[in-house]
Amino acid sequence: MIRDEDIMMVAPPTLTTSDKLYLPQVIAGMRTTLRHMFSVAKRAETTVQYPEQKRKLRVENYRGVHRLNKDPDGRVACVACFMCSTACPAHCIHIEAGESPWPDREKYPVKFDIDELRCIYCGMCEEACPCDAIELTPHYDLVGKSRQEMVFDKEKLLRIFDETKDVKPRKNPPVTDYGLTGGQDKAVARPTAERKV
Amino acid sequence: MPKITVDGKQIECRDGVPVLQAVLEAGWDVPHYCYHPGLSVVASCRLCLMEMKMPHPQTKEMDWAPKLFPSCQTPVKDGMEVRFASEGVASSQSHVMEYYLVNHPLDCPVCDKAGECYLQDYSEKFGHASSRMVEDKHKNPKKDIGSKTLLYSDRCVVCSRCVRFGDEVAGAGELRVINRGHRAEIDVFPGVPLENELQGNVVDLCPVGALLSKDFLFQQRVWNLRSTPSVDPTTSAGATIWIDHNDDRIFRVRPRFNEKVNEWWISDETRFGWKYVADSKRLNQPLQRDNGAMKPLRWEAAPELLRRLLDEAASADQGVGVACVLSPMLSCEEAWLLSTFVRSRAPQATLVTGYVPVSGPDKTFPKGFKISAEKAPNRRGVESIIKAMGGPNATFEQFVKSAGDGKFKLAYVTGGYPQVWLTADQARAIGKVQTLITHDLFESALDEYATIRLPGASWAEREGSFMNADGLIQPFERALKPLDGVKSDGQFFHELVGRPGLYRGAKTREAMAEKIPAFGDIFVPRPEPEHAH
Amino acid sequence: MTLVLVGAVALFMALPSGGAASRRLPLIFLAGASGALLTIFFGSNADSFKGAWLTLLALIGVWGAVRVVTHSRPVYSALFFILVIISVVGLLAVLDAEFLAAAVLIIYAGAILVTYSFVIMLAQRSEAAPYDVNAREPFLGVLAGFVVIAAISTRVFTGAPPAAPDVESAQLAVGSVQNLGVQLLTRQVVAVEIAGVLLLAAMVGAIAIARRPAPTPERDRLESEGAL
Amino acid sequence: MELIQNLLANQLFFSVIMMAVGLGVIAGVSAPFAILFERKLSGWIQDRIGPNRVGPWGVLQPVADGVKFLMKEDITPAHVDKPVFIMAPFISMIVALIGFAVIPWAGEIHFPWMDEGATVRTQVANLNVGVLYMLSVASLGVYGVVLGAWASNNKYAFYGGIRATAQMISYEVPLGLGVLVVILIGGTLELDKIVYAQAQSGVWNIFLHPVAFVLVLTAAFAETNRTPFDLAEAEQELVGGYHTEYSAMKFAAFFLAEYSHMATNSALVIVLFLGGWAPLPFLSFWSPEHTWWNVGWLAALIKFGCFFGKIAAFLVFYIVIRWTVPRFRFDQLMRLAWKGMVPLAIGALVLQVLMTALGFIIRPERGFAGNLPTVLFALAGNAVLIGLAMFVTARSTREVTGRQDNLPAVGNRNANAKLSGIIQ
Repeated sequence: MIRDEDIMMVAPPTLTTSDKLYLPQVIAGMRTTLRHMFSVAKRAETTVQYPEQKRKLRVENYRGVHRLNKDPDGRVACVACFMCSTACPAHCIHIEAGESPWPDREKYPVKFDIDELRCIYCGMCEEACPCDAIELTPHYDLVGKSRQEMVFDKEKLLRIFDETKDVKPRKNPPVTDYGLTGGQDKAVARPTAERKV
Repeated sequence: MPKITVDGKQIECRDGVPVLQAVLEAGWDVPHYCYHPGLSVVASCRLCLMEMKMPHPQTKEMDWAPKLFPSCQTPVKDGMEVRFASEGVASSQSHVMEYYLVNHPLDCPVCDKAGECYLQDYSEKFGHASSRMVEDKHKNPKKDIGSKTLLYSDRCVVCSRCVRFGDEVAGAGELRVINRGHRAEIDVFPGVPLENELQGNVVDLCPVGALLSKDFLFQQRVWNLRSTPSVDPTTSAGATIWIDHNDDRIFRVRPRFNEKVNEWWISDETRFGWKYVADSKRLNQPLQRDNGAMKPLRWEAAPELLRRLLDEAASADQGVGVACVLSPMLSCEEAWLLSTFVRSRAPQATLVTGYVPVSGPDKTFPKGFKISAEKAPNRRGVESIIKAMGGPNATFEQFVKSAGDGKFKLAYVTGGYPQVWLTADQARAIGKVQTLITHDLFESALDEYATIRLPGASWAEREGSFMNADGLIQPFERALKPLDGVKSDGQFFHELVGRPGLYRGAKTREAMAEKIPAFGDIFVPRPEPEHAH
Repeated sequence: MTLVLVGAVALFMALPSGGAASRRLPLIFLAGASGALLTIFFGSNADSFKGAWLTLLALIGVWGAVRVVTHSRPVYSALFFILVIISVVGLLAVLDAEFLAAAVLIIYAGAILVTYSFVIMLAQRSEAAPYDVNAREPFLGVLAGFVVIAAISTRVFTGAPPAAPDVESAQLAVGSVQNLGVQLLTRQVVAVEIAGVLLLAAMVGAIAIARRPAPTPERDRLESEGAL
Repeated sequence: MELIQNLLANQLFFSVIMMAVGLGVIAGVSAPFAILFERKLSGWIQDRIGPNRVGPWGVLQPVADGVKFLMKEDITPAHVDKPVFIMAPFISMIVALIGFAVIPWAGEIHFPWMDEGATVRTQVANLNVGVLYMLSVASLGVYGVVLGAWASNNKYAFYGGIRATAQMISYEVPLGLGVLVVILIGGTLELDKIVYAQAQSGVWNIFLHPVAFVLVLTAAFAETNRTPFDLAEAEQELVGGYHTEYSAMKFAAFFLAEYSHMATNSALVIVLFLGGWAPLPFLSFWSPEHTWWNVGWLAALIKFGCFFGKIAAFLVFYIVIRWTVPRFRFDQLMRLAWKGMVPLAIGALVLQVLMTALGFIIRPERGFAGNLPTVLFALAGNAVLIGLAMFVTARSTREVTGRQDNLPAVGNRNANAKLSGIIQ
């Protein structure tokens, strides 16, 4: 909702006579156009012969293929909170949660699929993730021979982490302290067990 | 009706309710954990505190008292004046919220309550953005307290709702608060797990994520669920429920407040009785007997075929040899449409009340909650329709007997029960009917004899209304798309009758009410106040 | 005469009306009649090459004209009108009246009909409206049109041939454009001037009508206060 | 051999050959290569390299494009008006191509085996109303666009069609007036006579009427639907305008039509203002005599080369303009035509009428020097015209912005009161 006080009416620039006659400005514009047309050096500088050469990317914030990060023990860092699939505007993340096999956390993704063809690479999943488990990598040249192939499952996403962790290390330590300062303990007290009252 | 003034606004309230309830009903959002209208009041959570005007001890003039009072424990009195919109109340709320979060693990990402958690909601609305707690959090263990419920003690706010529910409503009292102060936690006695027929309700009652259902655990985040108002299909009590579903899958069933039937509760039978909807053994293909073998039949061709068969059977004798078994699993609308169809072609057809499963006696709990023994939702509805239609009718036993005697040339038998409902003998007797049309959810002993077998839809895939054992007609809505290959019963009967357009429960009910006025009077429970829980 | 009559009856039958069951047959009759008429007309008085062109173009033109009035979709009617224009232009070109041909093409096809089809397309997006499906006054319309055709063709076939061109204009016939210009500015100068004045008046009038300032709140206020 | 010679000597057959070769060259070769050229130049202008994958320097790119167009699925959407939908691109194409019929490519040719004094014209048809023919063909160009737009049954396409109609009708007026100026200079409607006059005197019409030249050039841009006048396709707001629903060969037909149209219109402007095939201005390149330069076939090749070179230069100009001038807004487009170009064109016309009346007439046989007073007078007249235009624009106090009159005053941060008044 735009607030009224945020609306500002901007005055159009006043036109000079040459502006009004239009043609002088066209000629001035053509000079720029022609200058670019004949500047061979600039052309070579701005263009990359793609398959032979590759562009240098800013790996920190380039938004390419996703990966699922692993924690220091090599386990998937995701806790299946569904925040990414909730935030995803393209509805391309499909998660099935389950009880985790590890003692230091409750929940983990049994299935984690991203449809890379449906994805719009907006990075919202990365923003939404509370434990920095999903990240976008600088990998951009992904191809596949079928649609099915482009639906990346958990294994493939973890593999991408292995492939890209040298280029882009897992940036942040886990925000939630699972396993570090002791969150939920997996051990469940049975009703029949002896317990100190 | 007493009138009270809240934040300078005068509201009318019901007699004898606490101020908190009156204010919630008037639309205010007052935070509360321990107060629940169906349970006794303990005033232990200290969140609903309010300011109240009372006579000054010295001057005897009405003035704001310096102390805060729990609004859940103060009954309304005509003319009283209270306020929530004051600095004192707000500061009290935010400090109490801070206390609640001192030991809370803040594991919302993995907590199933996230999204409908009142700890989240209240700290967002009434609490602080940050915590001043620097010490290590005190951590209570996670406990497996029963076959269906898990207790995450560290998330607990010790509101004792579950304890009071066990004592007062379920009458079992397995849960207790043990220890004191910040060590207080909920627990069960050693060797006595939480196992009663209403135990699922403690999960709904819990305002935070401490008590969780094992059945729903990790299945779905609650914000992805859509809730459809429905009516319990497992018993004749007619408890009103919400069906929580997503992507045409039911994930859980919750009670829907109903002042006349089930109040805030449902039994576990209702709560977990939906599983058959997702059963892989459900029928999903109409079949027609062709030279002894069953061949697929197209839904589009079915109405014409049925009409022809019915006309053939009824041509000679006005349809004396035709019977139609109206299952108590059908909604009133569906039963009416089907009987209208049969009677329109065979005026002397016999209408039969379908088999009514009964198990044990009715059970009544301390505060009056009932589990009825009759395990079908709409026996009374079907019976009253048959009565209103007039003409020949029969009970299921009579029908089986006369069918065994070879009285019927054609019978339309509807089932729709989640469990096996026919004995082999009964099936053999019914099998004597020359043209047998069955309409059921699962395979049954009748399949062997059926001429046409139609797959039915479960109640979550249909819409209509059920008349409960007390004669209350309660509508329910469609939650899911029918299984692939299945047509919802109402839609099919709608097409049989030859009505135009799509089947809609409400529309059909209107048409039915013109013929049978009793069905014009439906009951829809009043909604709970927006901010109550 | 007979041919004209046959044509008239056929056109009447071909006009779209409520229960137009078969419109094929009348169209064939119509084509036959007009074809015969035109063959007689052009076949008699020109060398064969030109005559063939004239006949062909005229046939296309007549067919297009019939479809203009018989087609039930206005956009197609407009398209057939364009076809008529183009075939008329072809006729003119074959008859060495190039200037006239070009002018007709520019003015009719290039400007007027574009606007026509534009308006039709804009006004009517859906299927044919009832007033397009049925001819309004089929009988009267056909009668009027064919009386004129009959009169013209009778005159052409039986009347005296036009007077031989006088010497003055024969001298001027060096190029059709020049000839036309001289004719316009000498013999027809009054007509040209009147037409010019009329068009100017029409244009001024159109501008006067179109120039109504856009409503603004400010203007509305002033108007309501009677200040304007 | 004899037969070929005879065929070449006959004007009719020579025209047919011209037509076949011309069509083949223009539709089959020039237009695709113009597209390659455009892509390459566009790349350069944007500091890119352009197509370079197919063949050396990307020269086989048009072939690849052509194959792609042929192989693509030709979709005819279900909701379109089929006959018109299929017809429209080809109307566009035909109209763009038939304009070439009257272009005088290289004067006359006398083949050695011909009779003394006999020549063939390097022109498919020598109409004595050649200029009008070009105009009328140009006026038909709008049909392809409008019919395609209407038949597509798509709102974006339809908007494109609406815009195209209004635009083409509007810009025909200054085009016609500008052409009229040239007609008055030479007193003829025949294109080859206009070229001969310019070649003989060395006074290209651009030196007489630069203003009219600019106007005709601008109108030609508008007639071809090129930027800045490509409102009919405007991909940003209209997706693709009139060809939104077209694919494969039908789209290619529209595409080729656009490029053929560009070539036709450049040819027209060159004939009218830039001396046609004449290699250089100021010098006399033609006389009625029968010399090798005037009628020889080798000279004809050179002349043809000159003409084609000029067309190529024009195409470059088209491309440069495309990346220089942004697309007009519709009201600007209309204002430019009716308030800018039409008055200026009338001014140029009046100037030429004055010149004719005062006896400042070009006499081609006198050469450039002999016609200098006329040229100077015309240039002075044009200067006066430009001065007048500048005076008028400088004097006009009203801002030419197209800002809606009913918006609140500028610089007003609290425009809410007034805005809400408008919204109501």
